[in-house]
Amino acid sequence: MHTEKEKHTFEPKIIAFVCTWCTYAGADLAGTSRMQYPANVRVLKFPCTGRIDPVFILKAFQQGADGVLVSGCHPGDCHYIAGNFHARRRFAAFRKLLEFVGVDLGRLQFSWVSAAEGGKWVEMVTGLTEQVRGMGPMQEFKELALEEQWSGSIDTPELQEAYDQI
Amino acid sequence: MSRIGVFVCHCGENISRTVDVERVAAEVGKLPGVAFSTDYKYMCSDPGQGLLKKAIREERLSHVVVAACSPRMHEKTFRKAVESAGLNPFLCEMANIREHCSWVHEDRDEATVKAIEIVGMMVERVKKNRVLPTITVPVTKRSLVIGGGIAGIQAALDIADAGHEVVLVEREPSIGGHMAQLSETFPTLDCSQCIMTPKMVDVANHPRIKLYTYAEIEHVEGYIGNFQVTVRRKARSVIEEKCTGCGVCMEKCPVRKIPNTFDRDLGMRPAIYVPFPQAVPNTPVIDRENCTKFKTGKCGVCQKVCGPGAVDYEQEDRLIVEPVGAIVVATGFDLYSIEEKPKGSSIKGYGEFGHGRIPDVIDGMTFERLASASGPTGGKIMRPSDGREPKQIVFIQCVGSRAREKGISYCSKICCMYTAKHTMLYHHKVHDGQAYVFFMDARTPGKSYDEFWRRSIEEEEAVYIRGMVSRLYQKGDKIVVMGSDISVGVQVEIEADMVVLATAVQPRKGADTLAQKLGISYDKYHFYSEAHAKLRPVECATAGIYLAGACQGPKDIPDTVSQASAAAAKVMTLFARDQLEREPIVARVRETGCVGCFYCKKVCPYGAVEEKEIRDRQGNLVKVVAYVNPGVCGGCGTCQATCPSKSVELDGYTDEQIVAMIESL
Amino acid sequence: MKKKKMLLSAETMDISFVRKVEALSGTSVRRCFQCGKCSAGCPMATFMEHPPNRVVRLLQLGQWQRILAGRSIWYCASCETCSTRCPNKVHLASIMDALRKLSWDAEGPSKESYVQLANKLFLQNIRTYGRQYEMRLAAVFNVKSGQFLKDLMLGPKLITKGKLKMFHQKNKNMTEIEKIFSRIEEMRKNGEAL
Amino acid sequence: MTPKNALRYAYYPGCSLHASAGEYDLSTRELFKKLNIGLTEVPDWFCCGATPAHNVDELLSLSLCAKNLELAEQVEGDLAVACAACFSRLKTTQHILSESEFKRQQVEKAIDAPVPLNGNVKHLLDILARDLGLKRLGQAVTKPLSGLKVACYYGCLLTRPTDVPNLDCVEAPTIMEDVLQAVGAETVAWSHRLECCGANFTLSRPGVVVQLSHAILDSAKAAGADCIMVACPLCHGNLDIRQKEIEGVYGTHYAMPVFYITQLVGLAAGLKADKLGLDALIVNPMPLLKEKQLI
Repeated sequence: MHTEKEKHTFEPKIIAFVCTWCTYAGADLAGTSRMQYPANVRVLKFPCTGRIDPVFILKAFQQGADGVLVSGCHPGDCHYIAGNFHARRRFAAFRKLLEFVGVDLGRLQFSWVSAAEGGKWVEMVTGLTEQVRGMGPMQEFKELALEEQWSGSIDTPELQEAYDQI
Repeated sequence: MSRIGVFVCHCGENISRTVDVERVAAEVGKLPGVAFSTDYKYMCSDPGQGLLKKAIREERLSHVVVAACSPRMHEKTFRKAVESAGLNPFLCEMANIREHCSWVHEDRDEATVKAIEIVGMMVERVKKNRVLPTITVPVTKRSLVIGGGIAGIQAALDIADAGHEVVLVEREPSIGGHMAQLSETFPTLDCSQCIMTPKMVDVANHPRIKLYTYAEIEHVEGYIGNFQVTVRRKARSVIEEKCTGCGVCMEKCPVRKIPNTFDRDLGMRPAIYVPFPQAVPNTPVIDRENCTKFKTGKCGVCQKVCGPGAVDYEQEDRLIVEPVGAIVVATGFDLYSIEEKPKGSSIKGYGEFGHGRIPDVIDGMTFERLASASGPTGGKIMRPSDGREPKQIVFIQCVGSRAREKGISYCSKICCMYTAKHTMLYHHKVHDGQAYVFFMDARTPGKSYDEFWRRSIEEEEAVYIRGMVSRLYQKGDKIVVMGSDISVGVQVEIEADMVVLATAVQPRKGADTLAQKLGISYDKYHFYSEAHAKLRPVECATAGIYLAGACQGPKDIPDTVSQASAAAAKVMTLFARDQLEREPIVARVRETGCVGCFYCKKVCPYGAVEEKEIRDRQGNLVKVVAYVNPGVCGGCGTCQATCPSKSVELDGYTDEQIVAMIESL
Repeated sequence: MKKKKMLLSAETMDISFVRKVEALSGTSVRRCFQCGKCSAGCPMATFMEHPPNRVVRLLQLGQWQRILAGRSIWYCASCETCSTRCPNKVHLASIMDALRKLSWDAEGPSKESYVQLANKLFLQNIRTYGRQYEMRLAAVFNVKSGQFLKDLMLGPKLITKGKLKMFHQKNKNMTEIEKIFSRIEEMRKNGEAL
Repeated sequence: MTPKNALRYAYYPGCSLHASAGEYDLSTRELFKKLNIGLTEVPDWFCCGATPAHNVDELLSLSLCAKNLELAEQVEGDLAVACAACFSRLKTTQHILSESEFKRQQVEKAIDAPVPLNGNVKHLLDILARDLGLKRLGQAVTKPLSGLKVACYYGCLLTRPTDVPNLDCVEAPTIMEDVLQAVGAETVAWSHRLECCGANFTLSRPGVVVQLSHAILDSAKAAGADCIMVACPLCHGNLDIRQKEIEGVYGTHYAMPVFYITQLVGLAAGLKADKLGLDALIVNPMPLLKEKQLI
C-alpha cells in the first residue's frame, strides 16, 4: 500500500557500520527486493565487524551523526570464523563507556543481519531512524569536534620520536 | 594532488529513474581532487568500460570512483578495466547508488542528495587508497567433496577423471544418498538402483578417489587453494582393510529387530549391518546403541564368526587432516516431518493430518521403499498397519511446501513430478486400485515433464483434484480424507486405505553447523547461498567452495547432476593454474610502533600472526614484534581494531580511509 | 447475478472495498493462492452458494456485490477452522466478520434474513439488558420471523428444567453499556471508526 | 479462612450460565468450593457479545470484552471463564488489542478507560489441569469414574485460532482427556472432537445444527462412548437439548448424556447429584450413572 510521505522537521543522520559478507549483502537484498526505507542512512563497509574500532563510532558522533548502527553476521556465521565475537565483546564494554560519558544508548544500535535478511535490515534502519528522530539532534559531540582535531593517523612527529627511542 | 575520475551509471533506468545522475556527476565534479566526472547509460557495458579507460589515459586520472550497483556485483569488472588502463586496480572504488539508494527510496530529491553523499564519501576514501601489489599463493590440486549422494558422486568422478585427487566424505556407512532409496525415476521410469549402483562402484574403484564413509567434517581452516580439512572417521568397529564383506556377522548377529532407517523403518536389520545390500563400501558397521556387546559387555558373536578378524570393539574415532585446494559441498536434503515438533526445528508439524500418528499415512520416500523391487516388501504396495494392499490411495501434494503457516514458503519443486510417478507405479502394481491426488498447481517445467504428468491422468487414470485437504482422520481401518474440489466448488470426502504425503524438501539437519565450519552463508531455511543467483550459481561467496545439489535448494536428479558437473568444472578451472592471485586485503604490522603485546595474535582467527625478533647489527635482540603471514591472513581486520598502539593496518581498510569517509559526511 | 459474465476492468474491480476489508480484518486478501483448504474443512460449506475460497477469490477480483448478494457470509459459523488451517496465514474468519459488517452497514441485500434478524435481536438485547436473555431472544425471534411454532416442543421442557428463566437479573450498571453503544455510534458518525 | 497460597480467581460466568446453563454455573461453584479454589464473581459484568457481535461489529465486540476485562480488574486473581465462547472472545480481544495500537485506541475511546492487556484469562480446564495440577486433582477424587467411557468434545473455540496463545495444541489437544483420566474416567479416541456443532445457528437455522450435531453424536457413539463431555453451554445446548430432535430426524437412538466438565469432575470429587444440577440435563444421565455405580 502506498502511504503519503510525511514531512519531518528534523531528518537525523544515521551512519551504519556493516560487514561486507552479511549485513552489506542483506542491505543489497533489500535493494534487489525493492523494499523501501528512510534515506537517512549512510553505509560504511568493513570486511568484518571485528575491524570496527570503537573510535569510529565516536568519530561518527563527532562528525554529526545522530545515530549509529553497527551490524554484522549472526553469532557463529562469521565469514572470518570469529571476528563478530570479538566485536560483540568489544562493543559490550564500549557501550558502558559511552553510557558513562553521557551518550544516550538509544542512539547506538548493534544487531545481526544476515545476507538473507533484507527485511530485517529495513526494520533496523527504519526503527533506528524513527527512534533517533524522536530523540532530536545529537549536540554533545559536535561541540567537542570543534575543539579537537583527530586525524585518524598517529604518525605525528612526537609519537614517531617516542617510538624510535624504545 | 590526486586527479580523481567519477563515473556515474544510469543502469538503464534502474538508477536514473529515482536519482538525478547528471546532477550527481555535476555536484561531485566540484569536489576537491575530482578532475573528471561524467555519467553514462551502462557503465559496465563494453562502451562504458571503454569510456572509463579512455578517460584514465586522456585525463591522466590517478583514482577512479564508479557510482553504480553494489561492489558485490561489479567491483571485479571495473578493477579489471582500471588495471587494463594501467592503473593499480585497488585505486578504483565503487559507490553503491543502486541497491543502497535508487532501489530503496522513492523520493527523487532525497535519493539524489543521498547519492551525492555516497559518491562523495567514496571520493574521500579513494584519495587515501594505496597501490596494493597482488599476492600469489600456490594451489593444492586436491579436492574435498562433502556428501556421497548423486551430487557428490558425480562431482567426485568428474574431478578424479580430470586427473586430480578427490577426498569424498560421507556421513552414512554407505554412499548413495537419497537416490539409492528411490524405486524408479521420472520422467523415464528408469530403475534408480540400476543407474546409480554402477556409479557407486566407480567411486569405490577409482584410483584417485579416497573414500571416507561414516565420517564427518570436524574442522576447516585455510583459504582457496590451501584448505586444511580435519575429517572425523567415526568408529565403525569393523576394520575396513580386513573386512571382506562376506556378511556372516550380519547373519549371526542375535539382535535382529532394529528398524532400518534406509527402508524408512519398514524393514528390520541386525545391530551389525550394511544399510542396503548394494552398499559401497560393503563393510558393515556396528550400531553401538543397539549392540548387546556395547550395552551389556556380553555377546561378541560377530567377532567370533568373523574369519578375517575384522571386528574391533575397541576402535575409536580417528581424526585425519587432509590438505585440499577446493571444496564441493553436496550435503543434499532431508524430508520435512509432520510430527508435532520436528526435532531441532522451528517449523511446525501437521496436527490436522494427525501429526504422523495414523500408521497408513506415509510420506513419499516411504512409498518409494514400498515400490522398490529391492525394498522391504519386494516391491509390493502394502499398508504398514496390516499388510493389506490399498485399493483406494490418496496422494496429497504441498505438505509443508508453500505453507507460510508452517514456516516454509518455498515450492519444493520435485513433488508434482514424483507424485505423478507414484500414481503410475501404483497403477502398474495394483491394477484394480484407484489413485487420487489433491493438488494446488501442477508445476512441471522440464523436458518431457508435463507430458509425463498428463500421462498419469490420461493413461494411468489417476484422478487429480484441485484443492487442499483440510483434515485426515482414522475411521475403522480407513482414513477419511476431507478435501474439496475448487473447480467444482464442492467438498470431497474419500475413505482411503492409504495416504501418501508429498512432504517438503528441507536442507539436511546440521547444515548450519557445517556452513559455520566452512565459513559460507545460508538462507533463512539453511539452504546454502550461491555467490550470485544467476551468474554464479555454483560458487559460494567464499572463494574455493562450490555447491552441488539440493543443499543449495530443492532439485531433481538431472538438475543435481548438472550442477555437480558444473562444480567439478569450476574446481578444474581452479586447478588449471599452479599459482593463484588473491586479493591483497591483508594486515601489515608497522614494526616501529609495535610494542609486542600480541593481543593481535590472541584475536587472530587464522593464526596468521607470528612473533618476529628484531636484532641490531651486532645481533643483539632489540625487541619482539608481531608479523602477519600474508599467505594465511584472511583479511578480517580484527587485529587492527584490537591493537592498542595502532601498529597494524589492514590494507584497503586503513584508519585513514575510514576516517576520511566518516569525515566526508 | 451469479451466472452473469464478469467484465473486468479497473472500474469494475472495486479495490477500495478490498482495502476496507483488509483494514477491518487485519489480514491480507491478496495473499490467498486459492488452495481450497478452507473450503475443504468448512462445516458450513454445504450450505453456502459460494464456498469460502470462492468468497476470497471474488474479493480478490473486487466483485463484492456477488458476495453480499448471497447468503454465504451469513452461513459462516465463526468456528475458525479455515483460519486455523490456512497454509498462508489468511485469517478468513476475520474477513467474513468484515464482510458481514460491511453488508450490515450497507443494509445489503441478503437472502439470509433469519441470521441477520437473530444477530440484530441479540445485540438489541445486550443494549437493553446488558446480558443475554435467552427466553426473550427466542420468543421475539419466533414472532418476528413468523415461525410461531418453531421449537414449540422444547419450550415447556426447558422451563421445567430451569433452563429458560421467565424473569432474569437485569444488570445494575446499565448506563455504562448504553454509553459504550452510543460512544461507538458517535465515533462512527464523526468518521473516527469504521 | 483460605490459606495464603490458595488459588483465587475472578469469575466470569457469562450469560448462558445464568440462564440455560445454570447447572454449569452451579457445578462450577460447588466443585471449586470442594477443591478450595476461591471464585469471586466479577460485579456487574456484561455480555461478551459472543458470536453475533464480532460477526457484524468488531469494534462493539472488542469494546464489550474490553469493558469486562476492565471490570475484572476489581477482583483479585486471574480471570476464570467457564464458557468456551466467552473465553475465546476475551482472549482474542486481548490478542487483537495488543497487536493493533489503532484498534486499542478506538476501544479505549469507546469504553472511556484503558484496557488491561496483561491480565490472565483462564478457562476452567486450564485451572484444573495446570494451576491446581492433575496430581492434586487426582488426590481430591473420592469416587473415581472408573468404567465410564467419555468422549471429550472440544468444539471450535476452545483451542482456536493458532495465533492467539491458547489453551492447548490447536489440532491435537489433550487437556480434557488429561483431566478426565486424572479423575479415573476412560476417554475414547474419536474423530469429531474439534468439529463444529452448528453453534449459534440454533436460533436462526436449527436445521444446520441438527445436521452437524448428528455427525458428532454419531462419531462419539461409533467410538464406543457412554457419554459426551463439553465445556461450552452452546455445544451443550446443541448436543443435549436437540438430541431428541436429531434422533427423530435421522431415526437413530443415542440416549447419550452430555455432561459439563465440572459435573463429571464434581461427581468424582464426591459431590451429590443435586449440587451438580444433573437433573437439569435433558438427556437423563441417571440410568448410565446407576449402571456404572457412580450414583
